[in-house]
Amino acid sequence: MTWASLVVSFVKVLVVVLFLLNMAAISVWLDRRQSAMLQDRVGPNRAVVYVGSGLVKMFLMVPAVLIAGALAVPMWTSMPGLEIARMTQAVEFAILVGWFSLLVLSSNVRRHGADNGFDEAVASLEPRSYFYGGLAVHVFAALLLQVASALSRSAPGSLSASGGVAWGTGLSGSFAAAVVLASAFYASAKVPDGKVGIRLAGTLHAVADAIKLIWKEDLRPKNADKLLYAMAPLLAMFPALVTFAVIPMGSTLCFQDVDKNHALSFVDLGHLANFADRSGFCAVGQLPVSLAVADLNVGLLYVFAIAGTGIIGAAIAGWASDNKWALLGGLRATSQMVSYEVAMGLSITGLLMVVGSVHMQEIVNWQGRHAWGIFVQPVAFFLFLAALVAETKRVPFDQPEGESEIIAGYFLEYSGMKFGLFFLGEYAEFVFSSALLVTLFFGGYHLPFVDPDGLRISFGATNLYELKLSHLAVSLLHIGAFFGKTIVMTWLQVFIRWTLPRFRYDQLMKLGWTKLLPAALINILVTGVLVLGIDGASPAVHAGLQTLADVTQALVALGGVLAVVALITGLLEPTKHKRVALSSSAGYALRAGGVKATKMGA
Amino acid sequence: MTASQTYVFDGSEQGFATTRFEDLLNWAQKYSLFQYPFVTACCAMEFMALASPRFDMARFGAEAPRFSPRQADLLWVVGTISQRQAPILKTVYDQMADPKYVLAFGTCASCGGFYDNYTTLAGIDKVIPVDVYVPGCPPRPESVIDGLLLLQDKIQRGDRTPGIVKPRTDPRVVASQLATGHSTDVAHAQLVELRTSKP
Amino acid sequence: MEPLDIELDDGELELPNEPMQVNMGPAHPAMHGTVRMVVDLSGETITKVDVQIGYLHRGFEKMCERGTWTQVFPYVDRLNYASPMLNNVGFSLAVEKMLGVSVPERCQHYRVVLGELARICDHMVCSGAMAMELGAFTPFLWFAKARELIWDVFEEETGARVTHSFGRVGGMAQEPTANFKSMVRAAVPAVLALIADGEKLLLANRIFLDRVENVGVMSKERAIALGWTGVVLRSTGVPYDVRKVHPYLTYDRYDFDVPVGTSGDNFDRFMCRQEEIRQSARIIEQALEQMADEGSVNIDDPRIVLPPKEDVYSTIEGTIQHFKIIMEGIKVPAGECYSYTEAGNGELGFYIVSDGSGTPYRIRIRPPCFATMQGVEEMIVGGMLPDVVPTFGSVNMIGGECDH
Amino acid sequence: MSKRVLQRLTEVFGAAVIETHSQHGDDTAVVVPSRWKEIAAFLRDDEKCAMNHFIDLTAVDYLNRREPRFEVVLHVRSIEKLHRLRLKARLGEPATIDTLSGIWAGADWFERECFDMFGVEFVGHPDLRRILMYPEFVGSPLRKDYAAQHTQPLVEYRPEAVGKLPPFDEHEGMPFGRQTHDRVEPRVNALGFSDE
Repeated sequence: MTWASLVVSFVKVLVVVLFLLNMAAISVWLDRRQSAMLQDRVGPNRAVVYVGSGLVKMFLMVPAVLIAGALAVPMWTSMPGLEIARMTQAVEFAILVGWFSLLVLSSNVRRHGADNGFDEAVASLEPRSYFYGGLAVHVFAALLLQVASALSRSAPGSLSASGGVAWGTGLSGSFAAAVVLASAFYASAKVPDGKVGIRLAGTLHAVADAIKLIWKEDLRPKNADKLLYAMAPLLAMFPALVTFAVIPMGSTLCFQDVDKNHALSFVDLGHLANFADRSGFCAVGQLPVSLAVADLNVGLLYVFAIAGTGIIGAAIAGWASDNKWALLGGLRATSQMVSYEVAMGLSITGLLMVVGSVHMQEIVNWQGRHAWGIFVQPVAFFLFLAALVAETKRVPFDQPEGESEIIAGYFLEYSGMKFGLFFLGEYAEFVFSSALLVTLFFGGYHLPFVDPDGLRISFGATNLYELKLSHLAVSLLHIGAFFGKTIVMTWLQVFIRWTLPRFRYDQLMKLGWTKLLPAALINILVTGVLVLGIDGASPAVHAGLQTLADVTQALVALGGVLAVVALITGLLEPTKHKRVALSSSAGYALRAGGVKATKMGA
Repeated sequence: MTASQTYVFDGSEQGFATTRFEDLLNWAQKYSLFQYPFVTACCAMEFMALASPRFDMARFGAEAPRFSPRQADLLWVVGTISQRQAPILKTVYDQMADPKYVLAFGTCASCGGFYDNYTTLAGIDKVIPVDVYVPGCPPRPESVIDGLLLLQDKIQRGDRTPGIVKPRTDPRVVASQLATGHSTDVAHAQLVELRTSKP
Repeated sequence: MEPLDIELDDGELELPNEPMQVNMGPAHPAMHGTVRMVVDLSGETITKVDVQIGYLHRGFEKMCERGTWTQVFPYVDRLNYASPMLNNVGFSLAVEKMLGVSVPERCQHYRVVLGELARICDHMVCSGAMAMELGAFTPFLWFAKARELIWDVFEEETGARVTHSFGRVGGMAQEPTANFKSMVRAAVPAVLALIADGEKLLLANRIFLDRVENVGVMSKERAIALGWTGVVLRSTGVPYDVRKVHPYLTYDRYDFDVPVGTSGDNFDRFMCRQEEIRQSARIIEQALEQMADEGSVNIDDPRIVLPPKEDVYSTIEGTIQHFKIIMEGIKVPAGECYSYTEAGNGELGFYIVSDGSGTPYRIRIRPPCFATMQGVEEMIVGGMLPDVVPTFGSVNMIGGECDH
Repeated sequence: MSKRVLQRLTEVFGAAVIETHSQHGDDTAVVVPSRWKEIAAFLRDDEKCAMNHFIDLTAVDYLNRREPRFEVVLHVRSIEKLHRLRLKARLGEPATIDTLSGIWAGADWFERECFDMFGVEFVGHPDLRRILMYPEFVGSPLRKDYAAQHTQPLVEYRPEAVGKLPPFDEHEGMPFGRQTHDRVEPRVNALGFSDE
């Protein structure tokens, strides 16, 4: 254990905790405002912090300068073996930055009005046109670069010798940097002088919640058990934070052993491998750094072991509060979580049989090589999802705290930050459960066709397209993919919460023991038979299965791209408000130009 | 303690750090008002409207309901409180953790309204202190939002004296009435002017 | 679930086996703030319950004896505050029955339309609140949104969103506004569309169906003996709707159906409400069709109806007439009568005793909820604690009405 | 409404039916209190009456206007035959009458309410408690001799809450709602004339 690896571990812990807490805060906000977000709204969020315009400008400029530096400078260095690929990346990235900046500017100007001629010129085109135009340029550039790479393959060295590639890479990087800088500068120029109100779409309310809860009076019922009453919130918070440790947030980073001491040192940290091996393992002599806080080979078992202790917090809280409703809540929590723990463990067994490991990194890698867990084990996914929602005590399984039945359940008597810990712990658990779902069933940090050494669109043995990517680029993509998927899963769970009614207590138990459990067992049986059959089958079957797996990857990729396109075009849809002013007050407000446009139609 | 006093540095018993800290605390409190809806009567209909999309209480940070008084900051007393209900209201209030605020929603909660008889409590201020009174039977959501803003303002200033939502008249309406020259309207406008101006 | 009985020898450690008694309400989120249930639990099963009402007793009947007949209207508004217009119409009809007058046909249609709009609101609030208490939040928000559309119409017509006090003896407080018909015709389809959306979320949902089906069952005979009326009675299979059986206003001229349930459980009550909303929309359509665009909505009787404002200011007769009605009240002949209409929750009856003066001697309201609430005890004993929520939600207990 | 029920009642019970009338189309029979329960049971069970649907039970206080003072009023209807009947019994003080809760289950709460509001005692009622008012309440609020504003608070009022509170100016709020009335005041109308 060197100092460098200690520092790396510390950074990882920090990232995990910050991510959990931030996401917890954001999902509190999501949860509280999902209803409102799906509906039409009037007026801005009230929570506001006034900041001097100088500070705002600094916040805009400093990251922009850093990003620009990180984009521009390394692009001028050469990386042997990657020239064409790097140029492709750089060009495509520059195009992305270009159209995206124009799009944001255009939609912003269209909403808030133009300040100058440049604004008007940009806003004369619809935001969607920039999007479609950008896509077209992407494809065009890709084709062009494909031709270039074909040329360079036919006459090796001609392009690199002329310096064209190096210039192309560097210039594209510089262009992207320049656009980022210019955008930041333009934005900061638009910041009005004096105090600027920062609202951050209402997320400040979550911040206010936290600050308020810390300084709120802490009450303890007279007959409560002093020790247990105080311990319970910590016990409830603990598992959610700790279990995240084994979730890999990205592929293993490979550092070059510069000083040849076979241990990670600070010098080595500056030298990330240029590109990684296709297998995902670091080459001999390189130093691997796993992107999980603790890369345990019993990963999943650890998760189950620790997550099981979450029951204790709820049960103790319910018992120690000296309140009948709390006791009911504690009892419900205990029985529910114990029951669903079984179904949860069994539902995942099928996947483990297929993958053949409980090591999280291995599970993710297997999905990357073959197909995502949801395609391999669809039944297990739904069983696991149900069990997981039950474990995190959320709607439709929120009996332990069902508001209309037992008021607030096991944490009924808690106030102040103790209640805050339950609150936060629940949301942290919620984020963790999303991360676990992503890891087990949605390929973890993997993106379809992104191998550790680059982009490769292939079906079975036929390669359609190949593009080498640097190790850093792949790693960034992976980390981004992991967090992105986790956020999407969190959002989906919030949707579930707002849509479904809750079960009755006995129905819940029946579901757990008579539906989920047998289904999980049958799933194990069927999986076992299939795994045995496939293991003994001919290579042709294996090749066929691999192709099938690649088809699922293609489907995912296609679906993902379509979803992103639909999302962006949906967001950029010009708002059309059909308004029927029925009442005189609405009509009056309309004439006075009073209310902000709402879709509500009245 | 008012806003103007809080920035005095020399000779003040409040240091700069405490003042800023209290500002921060007040800021957090006013934008995170977990509500305990003590909903009994007709005003519940408007309370629903207030919480639902058109009037959207969420953007004030005051929408999260906590049905355990321990976890709530703002007690909404919505509707008539009968003598039979009064002890329960008082218990709920006593169970709340500090800092706690009370908003009397509607005339019945504020002063009993036209239910002036053997069974009703003539205003919840007879049993618990009230921070903001919102008159109306039931009040329109807009005036409740006014009350909420008033409460937030008072929290920021650290002012715990009771406040009341004054009737509002749209200045444009008053201007048009003045232009048409109805004398009663002018008198009304003057009255409004009197009531809304600060002493 | 049966209580846990363990055979124990003397001196062994014994678990306490008395039932746990918990106190639901009145400050319980599912109890609408006005009902207290003292519940004995064995596990989660309810073995005994004592339903206590009266937390919103506001002395309606006593207050009515203090003013003129017209001054009763604001109090009537606040009985069933989910549908104040129906109460207004009901009380107007009661006093008119005593006076032996009937309002012009235009007013009758007008009352029907406003009343049916109020009924839609009432049913939406009930269904939405029931779904919300079960945890499904979105339908509630959609229903609340739909309700706003109707309230806009009410606001335009009456000037108030909730408590209109719009009914008058012998007519209504105001003429319909010029674009009354077009407003209603614009609002109702939008409301129905929103309701269909909300229903889709619930009725295609196994969890919701499991929670409401065969829960809170009430038999036909028992419901009749308990004096149930309205949706709760119809859900048990008795097609008793005052609008059909004893038509008042112009209900005999409309073509509409009375939805009835089969088993009297929560699901039937929910479905009856939803179906009645559609029937109300049908009635509104026909009433708008038949309603004349011109004509007075008030009867032509100076002893009952206030004179127009111009007359009050310009003629001595008008002034005196206005003064008499305002100061002394409408003189209702001595006697007694019982008038009943179909309100949001069932038969809303007013038993009126007049001594011939301008002030009611006694006004007795027969609140439909009050009778319904008696049956709640039977419906929830033997069920589980969570079943209290949909059962209580589906009977649509409105405190102002139930507690007088 | 059906007059046949009235006819049948008078046929069967004769002198027990003191008077009948059909004001405003409502058929009413006043019966002697001692046979109240018997007549009610007959109404429910007789095939020609079949009044199985309980509607309403209440009382009216005719203080200083009529003797005996109370009138208990019952409304019932028939689900099958669609007719209604109002049954009344006159009671002096102390007002006691047989319970009908064994005949129509619905009468249970209505009788409790009547007991609560008028102090009419229903003999044989299984659970005769106050229903709308709290057990600590003394008196019967709907009797004409109970002052409307006479409150009986359960909790002590805050010491500072006597008069008007700070946000209300002299002319604001509802002054009448902010007083506790210890004595009965004659109602004075807007012109200053007393009602009595």
